[in-house]
Amino acid sequence: MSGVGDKVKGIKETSRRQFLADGAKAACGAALLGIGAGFGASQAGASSQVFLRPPGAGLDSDFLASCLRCGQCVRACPYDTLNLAGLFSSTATGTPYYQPRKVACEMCEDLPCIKACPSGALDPGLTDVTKARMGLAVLIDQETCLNYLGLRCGVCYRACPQIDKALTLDTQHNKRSGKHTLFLPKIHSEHCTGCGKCEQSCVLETSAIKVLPRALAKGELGHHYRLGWEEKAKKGESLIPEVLDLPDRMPEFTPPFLPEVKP
Amino acid sequence: MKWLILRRTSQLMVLGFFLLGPLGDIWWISGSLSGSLILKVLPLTDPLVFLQTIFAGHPPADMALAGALIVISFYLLVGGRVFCSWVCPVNIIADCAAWLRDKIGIRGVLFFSNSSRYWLLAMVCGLALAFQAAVWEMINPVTIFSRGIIFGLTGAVVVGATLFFFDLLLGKRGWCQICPTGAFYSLLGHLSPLKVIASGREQCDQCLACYKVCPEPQVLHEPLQEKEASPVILSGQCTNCGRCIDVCPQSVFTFGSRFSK
Amino acid sequence: MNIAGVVVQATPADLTAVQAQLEAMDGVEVHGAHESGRLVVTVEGDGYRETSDTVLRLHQLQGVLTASLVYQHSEDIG
Amino acid sequence: MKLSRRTFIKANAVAATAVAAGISLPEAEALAKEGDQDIRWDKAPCRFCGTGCSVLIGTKDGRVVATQGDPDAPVNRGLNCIKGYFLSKIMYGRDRLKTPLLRKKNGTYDKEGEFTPVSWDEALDTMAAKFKEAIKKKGPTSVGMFGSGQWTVFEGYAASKLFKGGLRSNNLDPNARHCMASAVAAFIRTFGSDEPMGCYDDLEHADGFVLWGANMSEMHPILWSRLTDRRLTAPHVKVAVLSTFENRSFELADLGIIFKPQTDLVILNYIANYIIENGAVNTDFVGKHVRFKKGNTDIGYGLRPEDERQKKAVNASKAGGNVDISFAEYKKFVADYTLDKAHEMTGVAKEQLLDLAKMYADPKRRIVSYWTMGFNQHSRGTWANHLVYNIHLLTGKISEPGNGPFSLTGQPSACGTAREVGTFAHRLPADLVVKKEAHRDFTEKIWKLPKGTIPAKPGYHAVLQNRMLKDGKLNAYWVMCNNNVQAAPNLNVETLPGYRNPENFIVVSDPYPTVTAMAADLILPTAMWVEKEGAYGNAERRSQFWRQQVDAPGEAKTDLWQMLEFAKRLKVEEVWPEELIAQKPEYRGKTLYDILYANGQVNKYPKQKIVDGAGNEYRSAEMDHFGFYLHKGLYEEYRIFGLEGPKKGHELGTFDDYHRSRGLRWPVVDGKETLWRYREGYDPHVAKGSEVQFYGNKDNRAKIFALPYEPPAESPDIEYNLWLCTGRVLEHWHSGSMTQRVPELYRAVPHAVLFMHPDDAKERGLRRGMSVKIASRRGEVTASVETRGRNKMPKGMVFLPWFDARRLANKLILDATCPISKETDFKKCAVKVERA
Repeated sequence: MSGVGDKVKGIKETSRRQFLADGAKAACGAALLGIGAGFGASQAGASSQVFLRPPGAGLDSDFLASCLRCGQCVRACPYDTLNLAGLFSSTATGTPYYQPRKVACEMCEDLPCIKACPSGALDPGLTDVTKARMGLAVLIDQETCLNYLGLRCGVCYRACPQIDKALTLDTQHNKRSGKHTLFLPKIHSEHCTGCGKCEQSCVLETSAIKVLPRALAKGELGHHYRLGWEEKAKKGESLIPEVLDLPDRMPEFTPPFLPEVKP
Repeated sequence: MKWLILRRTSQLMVLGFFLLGPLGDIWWISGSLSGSLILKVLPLTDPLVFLQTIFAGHPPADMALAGALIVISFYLLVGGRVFCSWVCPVNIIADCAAWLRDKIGIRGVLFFSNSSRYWLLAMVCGLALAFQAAVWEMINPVTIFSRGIIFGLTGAVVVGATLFFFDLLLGKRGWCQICPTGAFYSLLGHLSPLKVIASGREQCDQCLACYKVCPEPQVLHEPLQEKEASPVILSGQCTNCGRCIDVCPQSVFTFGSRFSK
Repeated sequence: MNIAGVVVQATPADLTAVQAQLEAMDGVEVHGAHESGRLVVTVEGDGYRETSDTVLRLHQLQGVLTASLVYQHSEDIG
Repeated sequence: MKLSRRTFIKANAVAATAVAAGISLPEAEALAKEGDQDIRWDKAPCRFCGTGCSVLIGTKDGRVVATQGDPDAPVNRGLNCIKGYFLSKIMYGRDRLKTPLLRKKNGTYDKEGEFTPVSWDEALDTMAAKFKEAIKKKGPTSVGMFGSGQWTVFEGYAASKLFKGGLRSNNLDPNARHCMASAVAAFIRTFGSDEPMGCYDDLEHADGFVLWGANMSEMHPILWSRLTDRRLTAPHVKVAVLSTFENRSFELADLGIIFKPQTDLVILNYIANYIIENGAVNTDFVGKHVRFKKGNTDIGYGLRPEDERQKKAVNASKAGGNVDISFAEYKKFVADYTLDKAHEMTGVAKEQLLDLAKMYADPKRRIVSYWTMGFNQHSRGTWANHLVYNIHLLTGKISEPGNGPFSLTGQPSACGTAREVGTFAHRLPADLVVKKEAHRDFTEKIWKLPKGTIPAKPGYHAVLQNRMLKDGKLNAYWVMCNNNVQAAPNLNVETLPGYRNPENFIVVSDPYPTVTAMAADLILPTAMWVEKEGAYGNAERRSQFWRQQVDAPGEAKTDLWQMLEFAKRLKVEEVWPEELIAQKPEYRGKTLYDILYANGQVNKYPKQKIVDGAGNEYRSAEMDHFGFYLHKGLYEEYRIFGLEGPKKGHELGTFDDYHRSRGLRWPVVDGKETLWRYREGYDPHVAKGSEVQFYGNKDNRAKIFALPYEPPAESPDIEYNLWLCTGRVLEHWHSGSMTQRVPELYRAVPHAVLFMHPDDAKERGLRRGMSVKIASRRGEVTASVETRGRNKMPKGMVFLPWFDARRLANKLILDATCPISKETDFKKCAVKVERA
């Protein structure tokens, strides 16, 4: 395969000039088509927040480079979670996706979708489904989330396959009722796979918890800042040991009318 | 008619096997023409799609590579564009459109030069390289149409209809003239041993029936008309469809080896 | 029961004429109008079909530029 | 009214359109906002668990269109769990039953016929004929009824009258038998009076909570929210959670204990031993208020008498027998339960056992023990209840704020209806029992019945009813307000055969076509919840009333209507012997309706306008139909039992007061509620200077029972090698007949899955999500395996929720009961699991 030119020598009538003219025409057409397709590609990338990829898909840019659009992962999915994007879908046509509000990923331990993928677009190195990062759940609306309103819902929490790891309930005193607790769902990105069971199970008309692509969902701490308490815990002692601290002077006897001060 | 019937049977059988799974829950083959697995063992990969992923910077995976090599080897053996005439479902549309076009006498408005398809092929690879994504697959009507049928997506109807009217109104077998998938297989076809041979060209009475039915009539000229040239239709653009064998009243054409004299 | 809210944009010059035409139609009520030519209209009907037919007819009126459906409610009563 | 709905929607349409057009139409906006204003709001208790949350019902155009938690309700302060959030939707499932359905072939009743719509007259006539036929052939013990802790107080009371006073059959039992019977038995045996001494205010006063087989986090969500708040706002508070597997309540546990099934009995005795050994006995309290008993042992498992396990048990027929013992003897009895032995038998770490014992022993720590089905559904359920009372009695931690044993109820009116109005086979209203002549006499007097009307022998309890149906001894049977085919143990062998026994006629009243309804011969479409006037009593003795908010759909009728109309079809001569009628010749020729309901007492209150504080008017379907205020009449007659009956401490407030209040905790005396019973100052019945009086017993003393550990009826073996525990999930209530019809709740938890330890799954070649067959000696069901998620199972144990009608967990359950309370052990049986 040394070049296109060699391979077309069969067309004898075509003069060199004619060939170049054809080439120019074809190139213009190709360029036009290409611009369209490229635009489509960037569009697909931009609106992918509603489309989640199967486990092991990695970044969408990599995925669009590697996916053959063969649909074998879709066929392998035992729960009909995965679909192939259609022609008018806002994600690249022929690529697999799922929408957790409809059918969430069941996180099969044996990862049949990855096993079915011939191209490596779904990373065969991913063998533990809990390490999959298909997206990140975000409690997107605290105003309607029943837990924030004080109701005892927690449906998302109990639906989470990584319960107590990816999704925990923070407890907080309910000031309004005075005697109840707010059980507030909190997502932990180091464990959340983005399977979307939370979004699927949310009992609201529109889910208050949604799975977003990680790039959209995740904040990033300034690279200069460290968390003092974590650093201390890591080291097991203060980062600056041997610091002088003088005792506070206290009265030897605390009169009963003064509150006792604990040093 | 023999080869035409065989060809249609082959095209429909390929689709039929793919549909056995979703419709009959018999999973002899899963996936689509872009990539599939037969009997859970044998991988097949569309080599052009595979090539795009390589250009897009994705290191080849064993399975996909094996699938592509199997497909390439097969078509090297039986003729590259055998895919076009024996497998590709777009061919059915193209044939229908061409037939209707002749029937109602529509004259084409678009003519593509034979080199267009190679330029487009180059562009497909270039796009993958430039955008680092299999960009062509977003609009590739061949894969969209076949996948659409197999997965029951509405896109199949839209693409199918578009191709049909494109071929009907704008240019005879217009799409197949420029299809990069066809172009890719044409390249393979240059090397394949199985060829159509105008072995009886002495009997040719210039009725032009073969030109009329041939999807790539430019390939016929040299072997048929130029006595000093080989009677073997060597061009990779020949799809080995066998229509010329079917229609020639003088039985000029036969299938044979490119090395036959 | 089916109720639709429609914004009708008339050419300002025809505003009064359009309003009169609208008011003459069955199940159509005009709730407000603005000199720019916009009218707030509700269309009521028993069935979905009937309501949508009426909404479509709004387009055909002399002096109407567009009619856009902004609210739609339907429910079974009784 | 329809016009106003139309106007409202139109106003919304105008407002939305005006916004889009950029035109300001202030009137329309105001009108649209006012839309909510023609919603009528009134109060009602939630109809799910026993917590008794109060909700406000928004009604418009004869339909409940909105609900909200009542922000002023003391229990829930405007909050609900997720089931309560969807309360209004339970009435509007698509398959509501709207007409009576009778099995017919060729136009006549046939046991093997198809369900055919019939008129109420035909339905009730057929039914009355079948009941009369049974009584004529085999006497009153051949008829019976299975009722409910979801019945309203009025319904339970009317049923009690109908069967015990009218049909003269004590074969009336509620589904609370599956739920609360063990708590009931132990309350009565220990304190001489049913129901907890404390109340929910304990939640804000305790320094420690111990959950014994109660997954409050899921089953009593709003109480759990309060318990958690106490733990959060008072850091010294400790929470111990005991279970046979790790459930959601372990989230909060300072001390989370997983013990081997059945060995809770060991832990409880160990704690008693620790308290005695370490001098933590409140000797003053024990000396004044407690006495000691030793209960019979080897009491069998409530199985059929032919069962080997039953034949072997020495005291199978004397399960409740006991003798007096001294403290010294009790001390010696529990001395056997050492830390080493407890650790060995229970599999619980010694430090954990010690920590738990110390919590109880610490005199400064106020402790509430909570339990539900882990204790009650137990082949030694009554014992387990006794053993926790023992601990509270030994330490005197009882009947005061923050201290006490508290049995939580699973049903909205397990207390108010099932227990208080006497729907159990052995009970009469207000803690009276059929066995005692004085109690029967009193009841007959109030009910204006001749002496001897009420039989002295307790009727068939829930499990026995099914056995008797199967054996053909119970032939006309009415199931109302429950789904027993999905609940009762050993479905295939002991329950379904009785329903389909050709000798029997089975009637099921239900709003929906449950599996029980489908197993019946006659289905009566029934009004539910706020489609009728009602009253529930929650776990803290709080009775809450509500008014009828909407009408039932189609021809559906209330349970009360059904019972009274049925009674109209029974002539006294057809059901009573001549000698009884001879005592009251004025009853001759009358119907049971006349005798029981139109008795001058129940029909005392004429038709009246029912109006709330805001002036809204309400309907009472029964008042319209029968011509008098039935609910008020039934209630005021029932109230006499509490005011004048032989058992004190059951005083209830007036009918009108309850309708005005957000519920009152009985005894209601001198216009005051009672928060802690038996304690001077809190309880009006405790004499001055006595501190504590357990006045349910004649000597005012509570009883401590010496009771040992005994093994369960069935344990895993080589073939059936796993423990099965059944239970609930937060999202669904009981058999799911209501919550599974709420689309959102269905989506949240569509199927019951089998929770299993990952290693157990792996050993059997199973993966998460795989479909498996769970088989016991009695039947099998198919479900998919879950190795992750809300319940973490220990090895050797699996958990299957029972809400899913497609996976009838009760097929697997052995019909072994606590021999004293007759409550089935739904928490333990042996199963095997293999790939389906």
